[in-house]
Amino acid sequence: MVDLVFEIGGPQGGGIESAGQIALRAFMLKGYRVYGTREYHSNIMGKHSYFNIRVREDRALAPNLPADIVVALDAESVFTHYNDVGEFLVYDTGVLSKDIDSIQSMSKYLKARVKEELDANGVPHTVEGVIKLLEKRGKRLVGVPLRSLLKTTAEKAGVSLVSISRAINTIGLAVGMSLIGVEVEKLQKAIELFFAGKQKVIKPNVIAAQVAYDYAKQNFGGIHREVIPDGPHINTDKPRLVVSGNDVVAMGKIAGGLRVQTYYPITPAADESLYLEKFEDFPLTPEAAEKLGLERGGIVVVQTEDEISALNMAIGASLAGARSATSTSGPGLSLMAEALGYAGIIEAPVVITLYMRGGPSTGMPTRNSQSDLFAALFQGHGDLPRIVIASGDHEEAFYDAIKALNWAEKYQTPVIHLLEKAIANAMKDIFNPDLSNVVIDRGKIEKNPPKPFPRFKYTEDGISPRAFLGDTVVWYTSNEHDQFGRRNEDPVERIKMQDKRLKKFETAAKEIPLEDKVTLYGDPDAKITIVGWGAVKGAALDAIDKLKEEGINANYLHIRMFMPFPSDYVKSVLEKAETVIGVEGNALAQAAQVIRMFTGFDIPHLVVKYTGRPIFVAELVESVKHILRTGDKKVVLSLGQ
Amino acid sequence: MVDLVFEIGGPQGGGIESAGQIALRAFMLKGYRVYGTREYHSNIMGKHSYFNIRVREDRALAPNLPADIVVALDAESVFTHYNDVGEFLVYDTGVLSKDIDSIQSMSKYLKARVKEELDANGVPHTVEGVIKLLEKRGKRLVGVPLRSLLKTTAEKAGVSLVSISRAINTIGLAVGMSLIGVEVEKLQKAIELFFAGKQKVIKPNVIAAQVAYDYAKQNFGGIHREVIPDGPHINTDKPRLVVSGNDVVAMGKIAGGLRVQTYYPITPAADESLYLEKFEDFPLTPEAAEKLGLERGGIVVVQTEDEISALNMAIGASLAGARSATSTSGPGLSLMAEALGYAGIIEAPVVITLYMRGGPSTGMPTRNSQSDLFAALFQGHGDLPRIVIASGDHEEAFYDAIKALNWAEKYQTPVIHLLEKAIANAMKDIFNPDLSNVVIDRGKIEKNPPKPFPRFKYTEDGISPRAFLGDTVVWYTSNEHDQFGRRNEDPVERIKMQDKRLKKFETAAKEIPLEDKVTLYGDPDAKITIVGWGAVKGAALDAIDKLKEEGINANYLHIRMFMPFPSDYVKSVLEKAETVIGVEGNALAQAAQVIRMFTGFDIPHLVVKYTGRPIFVAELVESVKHILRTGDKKVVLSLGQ
Amino acid sequence: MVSEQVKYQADTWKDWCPGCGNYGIITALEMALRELGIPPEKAVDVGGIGCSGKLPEFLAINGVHTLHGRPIPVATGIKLTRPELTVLVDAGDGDTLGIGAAHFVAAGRRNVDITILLHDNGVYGLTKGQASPTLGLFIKTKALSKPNINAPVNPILLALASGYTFIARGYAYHVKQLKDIIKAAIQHKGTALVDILQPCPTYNNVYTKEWYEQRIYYVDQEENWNPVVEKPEELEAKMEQTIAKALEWDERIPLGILFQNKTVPEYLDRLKTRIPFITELPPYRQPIEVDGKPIVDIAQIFVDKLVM
Amino acid sequence: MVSEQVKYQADTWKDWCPGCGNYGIITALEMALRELGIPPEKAVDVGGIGCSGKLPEFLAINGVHTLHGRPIPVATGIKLTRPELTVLVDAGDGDTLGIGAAHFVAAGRRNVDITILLHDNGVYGLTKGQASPTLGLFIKTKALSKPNINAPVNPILLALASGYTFIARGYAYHVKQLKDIIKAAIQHKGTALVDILQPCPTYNNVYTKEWYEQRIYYVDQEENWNPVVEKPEELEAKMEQTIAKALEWDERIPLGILFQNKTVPEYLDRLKTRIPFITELPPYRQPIEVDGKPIVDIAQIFVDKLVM
Ligand SMILES: Cc1ncc(C[n+]2csc(CCOP(=O)(O)OP(=O)(O)O)c2C)c(N)n1
Ligand SMILES: Cc1ncc(C[n+]2csc(CCOP(=O)(O)OP(=O)(O)O)c2C)c(N)n1
Ligand code: SF4
Ligand code: SF4
Ligand SMILES: [Mg+2]
Ligand SMILES: [Mg+2]
Repeated sequence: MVDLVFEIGGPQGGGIESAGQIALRAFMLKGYRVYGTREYHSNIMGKHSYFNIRVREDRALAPNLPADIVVALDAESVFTHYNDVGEFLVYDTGVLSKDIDSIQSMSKYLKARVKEELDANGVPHTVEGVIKLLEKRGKRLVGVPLRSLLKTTAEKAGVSLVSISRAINTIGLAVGMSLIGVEVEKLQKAIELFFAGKQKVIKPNVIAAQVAYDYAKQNFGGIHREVIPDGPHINTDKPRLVVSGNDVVAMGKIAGGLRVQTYYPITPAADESLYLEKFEDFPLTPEAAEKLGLERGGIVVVQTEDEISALNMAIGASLAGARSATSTSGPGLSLMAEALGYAGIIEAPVVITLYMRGGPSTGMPTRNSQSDLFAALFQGHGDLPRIVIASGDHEEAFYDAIKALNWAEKYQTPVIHLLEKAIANAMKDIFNPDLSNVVIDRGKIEKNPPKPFPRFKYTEDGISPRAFLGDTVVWYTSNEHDQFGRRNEDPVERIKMQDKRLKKFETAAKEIPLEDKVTLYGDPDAKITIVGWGAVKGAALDAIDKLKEEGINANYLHIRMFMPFPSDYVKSVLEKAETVIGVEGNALAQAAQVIRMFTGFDIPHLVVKYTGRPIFVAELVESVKHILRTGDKKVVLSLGQ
Repeated sequence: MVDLVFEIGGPQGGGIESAGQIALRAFMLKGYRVYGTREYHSNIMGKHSYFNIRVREDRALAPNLPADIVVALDAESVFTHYNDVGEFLVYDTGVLSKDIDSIQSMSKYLKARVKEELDANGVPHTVEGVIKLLEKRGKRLVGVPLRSLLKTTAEKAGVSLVSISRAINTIGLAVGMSLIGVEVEKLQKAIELFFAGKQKVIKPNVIAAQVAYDYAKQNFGGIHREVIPDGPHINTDKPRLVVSGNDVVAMGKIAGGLRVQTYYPITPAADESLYLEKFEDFPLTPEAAEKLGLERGGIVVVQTEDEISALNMAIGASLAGARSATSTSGPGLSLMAEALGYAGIIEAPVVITLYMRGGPSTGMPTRNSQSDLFAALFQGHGDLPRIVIASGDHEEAFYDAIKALNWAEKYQTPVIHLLEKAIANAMKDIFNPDLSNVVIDRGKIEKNPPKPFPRFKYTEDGISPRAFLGDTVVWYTSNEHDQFGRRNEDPVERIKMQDKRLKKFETAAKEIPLEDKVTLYGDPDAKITIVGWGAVKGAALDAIDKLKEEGINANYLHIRMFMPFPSDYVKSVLEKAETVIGVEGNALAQAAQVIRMFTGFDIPHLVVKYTGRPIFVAELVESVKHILRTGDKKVVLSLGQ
Repeated sequence: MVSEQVKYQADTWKDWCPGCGNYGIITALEMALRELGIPPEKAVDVGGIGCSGKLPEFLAINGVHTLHGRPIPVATGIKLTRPELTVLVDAGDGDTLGIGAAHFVAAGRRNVDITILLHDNGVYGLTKGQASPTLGLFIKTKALSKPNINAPVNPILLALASGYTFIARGYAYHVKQLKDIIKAAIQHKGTALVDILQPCPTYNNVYTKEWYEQRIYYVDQEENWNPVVEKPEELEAKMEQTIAKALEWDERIPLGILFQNKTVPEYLDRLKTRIPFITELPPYRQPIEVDGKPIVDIAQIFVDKLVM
Repeated sequence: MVSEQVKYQADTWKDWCPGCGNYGIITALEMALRELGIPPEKAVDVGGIGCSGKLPEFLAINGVHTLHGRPIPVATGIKLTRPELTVLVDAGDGDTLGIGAAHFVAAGRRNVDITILLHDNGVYGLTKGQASPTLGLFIKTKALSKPNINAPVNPILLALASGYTFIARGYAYHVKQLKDIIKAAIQHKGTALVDILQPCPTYNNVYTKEWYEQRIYYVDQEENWNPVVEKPEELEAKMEQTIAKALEWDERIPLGILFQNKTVPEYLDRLKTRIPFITELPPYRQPIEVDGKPIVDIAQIFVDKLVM
């Protein structure tokens, strides 16, 4: 079975992003499933950036290391990734003599570690030194004169060198691709797809690919790896898309009937809103158009002055009748704390899509984490439940985005939808989403509302019918209030209203099906249970497969809803296992603490990662084995640059 | 043993506040300990307000009902408090015919309940109707012609009626006092103390008191209750003060070396800052003045544009070398979420005094709650521990305010000091605080800091020495950083720095003595343990006394520190008890959930109150007995208007 | 004109202090809505937090009492979703110019068709009289223990700097004139600010009825006063004239419409460049499902993500 | 003048784009500090979040990188605690005029002696080029997929409305002139704003070097230009003159010191009315303990609470 890792690195803002995107498409055209993890700094240009692309037949859901092929487009990439190399390193022969100390953009800590290792191996602090070291390690080294190939490309394309300087990425990429036998036509098709319509860009890059392939054939005809066969998804009639987590959430929101999105730009959330801006004006299906006598729909996307405004504006939109949402990351959620409570007390449906990045504070803004779980559950003051869900991959994210909109309206509550940077920025292939099972449920809406309207009527299930502002006279207040939404401090009414607000969540807990809350993957009778959430899913599913190959039978309990929490089920699964290992992307093991809060169950072994990088399959497998061997309580992961 | 409850009610902004304050002082002069609970609306003038004053010999720490004497200064007070009457109701004969429906300021829900009860008892919806009902119940009814006594007062004082209209409160109060034999001289002394210096106000009120006493003697010479004897604290040489929770925290902060306080006005926190403004310029002790060659100290108190600014400014002050703090309530804390994380990552010492009021959102801004515990523990995003403490009464609040300043600097962290509105606004007598055991500990400060300065140096205990901005060159950033405070995304350094930040809290957990974290009151071997926090303490201490009288042996576990949490000790106490009852002032039983999070122990019985009113001793006693009788899981309290 | 039978004020008891300027404002607002023929269910009053922010509670129109400083974003969300509604903001000087100043500024940039009634009383009323952003430097009201050490912000100038297209000033006790100003503000298409001088007899014993009434005058009683920008080239001159008025205070205080710019497109008109049908089909009017099913042609949205 | 041996810039690699206006600003700032003789340890640069906010990282003076929108409050806290320090703010137009606008306004009201260097590039640089609060309506930079639908705020006017006592504008590529302006701003006693036109070659292809250089001019080259208010009665005239300059943009853009008001007391001087010794004994200098014991005479503070 093909399970390949392809890594490509270079300076930010220099085309590395495009190279990764093209590579993903090429592997898809070759018939594979792909998962592309992006790493970059909080910087516009110049710092190091890279793509880790996982290529598999059945399912690609997590990054892995070592990489079968590392393509290093500059010297910094060589110094940064030489330890990632599994088999091949493609590098630029033009930088061989580059000394590590001359690279200003590189972290001094990494430099120090690299130098130490080079010293220990008695090689110089240059790219050449690294190459020597890798040679010793038996790696296969593929030096390419990038500049000269670029020159050839420019000549062939009949354009100036400067104008196509970014094609250097394509050349590096193409050499890497050629080594594993992805046909040049596939790569060229991928280039066309990615640069769709931009003929001026496509042409030189297509030529660059050819130049690179020609060069590779001529020079390394012999050293290429076992060529990967066509994958199972080649030329099927099931169309596939390649999307980031940001994209796919935006798509879900559009499908789910979002009509107002507010946002303040922040990494790694902003791309979702930018995607929505693209579809502010979107087409309806022919059937819907027919029935409604309308051709198009529209989403008002507002860039606000800050996140406080973003959530308050979304709340206003919600009261007036639109499905509304906002999208942010940790710092934004912190600023939304007060408005969250406001939505809570006035029972305004609103969705907050929260992309987690490295915290606390500004932290590591372009890096991954799962450290905002406490925030999602408890941000704001007072007795303030909400619905909190977390998606484990791109498909979940799409459907969860729709469900979040439904639940927000059905239970008249803010819904926080958690995603990680690792998902937001990861590119994954997905099959065309199936909307046939998707339902849009707006909950209780009063058709003929009396005036004034008892917006907060006491009901059995705690859910009062809604009417929108302007349908009749409706009153809201951030103060405690009576059934008509009028300020109230009477103790007896207060108890009733507070109880009503809590009752809703009991109703939600009952009504929302278990499969939306938690899933147990693998053998239900396995003695080892790995429990995780969010993007841990990808690594964990691969890990339980790999462990099985080594004779270790583990299953994976994937938590998708943290509030209301599926306490009974989770407790029963955890109590049944002989060994329970919690895996998550934060330093405090927040989910483990939350599980203890909601079930009393104390997870005895923890695997945590908080370097800002996603969990790689290999390190997770190792950590589980380590725990089984040693009984250690805690393993801290650190793989990846 | 004297254990008296005196309640006095009237319209807000009309002198009711003064009447309560005077009553407290009078009882103190009579030799008693006092605890005065204030209830009022979020309103400047006109809505109903009242004082519940507990008078005891040994310790007065919580409100109670029924009240031995209720003084109702207007009709609304009669309708609102007639069910509070234990023995006496003092009312204005001028309002006898007042119909409840004519009272616009009154809550329609309370009106409806009152009317229902009056109807059921076949009496009219007037004050007279209420009086009849109370007569049936055997209460002692003391009608006073307030207006005419006011007239007499005006005549005697030789001033106009309008100019002393507020003395009506004094008259009502004085009648109530006379009934239990508090000498008029004591009341008059109390008036002088309260209005200190304002001769124009003192005189008519002193006369009013005399007029009222004369009237009472003449008219109810016979009906007065067993006169209370002089209390044990009469004429001692141990001076006592009467302070609100706000006052006492301000005093603690001054003693603790606070130099910059920032605030944005909010109920019920603002009074603390206003008190500090009074002492912006304060005297030093003669010894200190001598040693330092200085006479006075100063605190810069800044009213900021919002709470975001308040905390950020306090952080700036802290980095430049001042002990700094801010003070707010729930909505303000919500706005501070982001800055809290900032203080966390840059390890800035700062104290946030958080006064809890009824939530969520604006909620019930002048009412009590304990519903911001989750917020205090988890506000902000990322892995973000902090120190969280809660005071149980005024004395604790004073010393905790000092300790908070110490811990903030010692552990270089935000410290959240929780208090409830019930403490903030309650007036209590305290003995002159003893500073001889108070220590000021600023933690690690580098005397000769190198340049640049490794502000975040890795150390054994996780605490790096500080230098202030301007002592050398110091760098801070909200990004993850290296030991010099420079932005860093290197995974290896990140782990070290994140671990360092967490390590500090382990150090704090070890160093801070258990007695600062939790106290077990009563018989350690009792089979019943009540667990609570904050102002629950007062009611719980009384409750265990009363239960003992009834042959029920219970102890009270008082939690004062929630982070770092004294897990082992709390767990051991709870596991030892046969019956554990959690008591707290919020709907979600937040502390019970937090205890489960930190210990795994599931508290089986809960007593909660979320009407916005404090817990009264009597209802707590009843609820405990109810649970012991029925085994019920949850009791919701609702006493008090 | 809506019939007198229709109630704009609610039965709720108004818990403002006797003599508070807010009584004048609520009456003027009621009259304005009635005269403009806006029925209660088609108007929304969005309140901040403060004595001022309680106003929606006392009205029988749609009411949304929000958070301190946040009524403008909430009002904006409402208006963009259902533009047919008349959307008002009632909020204090602390609310709009202090904690909410970032939204106040941003509102000018957006020019959404909402009307902001700024209750300018120089104090934080509901929290018992601290200095608000419009109280003068070193002024000591009776509620302050020491003179104010912050200087005031100029609301008219701030609005102008932020791009407001309608700026007026009213006085709470001049109910009729205030009503007319509010009407003009509501009729203006774009963000309108009415800075309402509102005496707070309880806490502000400096900016009192007497103090104001010695100083106020109406600009429209001056000859040739015309605050309206009809063409872009008039902008600078009109702004200068407004600025001159904005700088008056200690001796004379101008009331009336100080500035109106008709050349700047309202936000929804700007949105039309993105969603051509947005004014006919605002978010509120748009269906989002047919028989509980999504209506978007998702394949077309995915098309540029397709790899095959 | 501090010797050239002393380093004001750190060794850290500047991760700004090639040609970014921020390089000019950092150089001008270094020159200003050096010429004013302020040693690195006596200056603090407080950064916002953005490309601009990274500036403190690249300096060898005290540096405090804060939160997005919050450098002004942090800088204020530092200055009030240790007034001997020169406190600077480096922050973007998004930071100061968008998310942080409430603090920007409040800073004018306080007039604490800090210097705000506003990096005005018309875009949100660090988040990849969205429109900032100073980008013109309907302008479409290359980073925007559709034209900007928010109108710009006028920083000069906003500062004036908020009470700033020093307002200037500089241009990032005119390093020497900018240096002089920054020096004057630092020397001014009170809150100083320097609005720095800062080309962002990566995202703003409208307000470019070329665009600016066709328009900018220095006001001090005009005859009789005098922006300084020496006496209160000059205020109105000077404000009007500044406002006229503030309104210029499309054709000509004035640079230099546009306004300076010397008649308004700085915040610490105001605090003196409350704490007479505060300037000699600011919080930083005050002892808080003797041998680990409190030094306050608490009995005197309690005295009015005493009941006996
Ligand atoms: C976040 C937050 N901070 C503080 C408060 C407390 N608060 C209530 S009203 C008010 C000030 C009101 O002043 P203003 O806006 O001028 O309104 P006014 O009462 O004068 O009409 C404040 C600070 C609050 N409700 N929320
Ligand atoms: C609370 C918060 N919201 C959003 C962000 C994301 N963010 C980082 S920089 C930036 C904008 C920067 O623009 P500007 O202030 O103009 O600075 P520039 O990069 O242009 O110098 C934003 C929105 C953040 N860091 N914090
Ligand atoms: S405090 Fe002032 S603004 Fe508030 S209700 Fe009373 S008079 Fe009106
Ligand atoms: S994005 Fe613009 S402002 Fe930021 S570093 Fe690049 S050129 Fe400078
Ligand atoms: Mg006000
Ligand atoms: Mg910018």
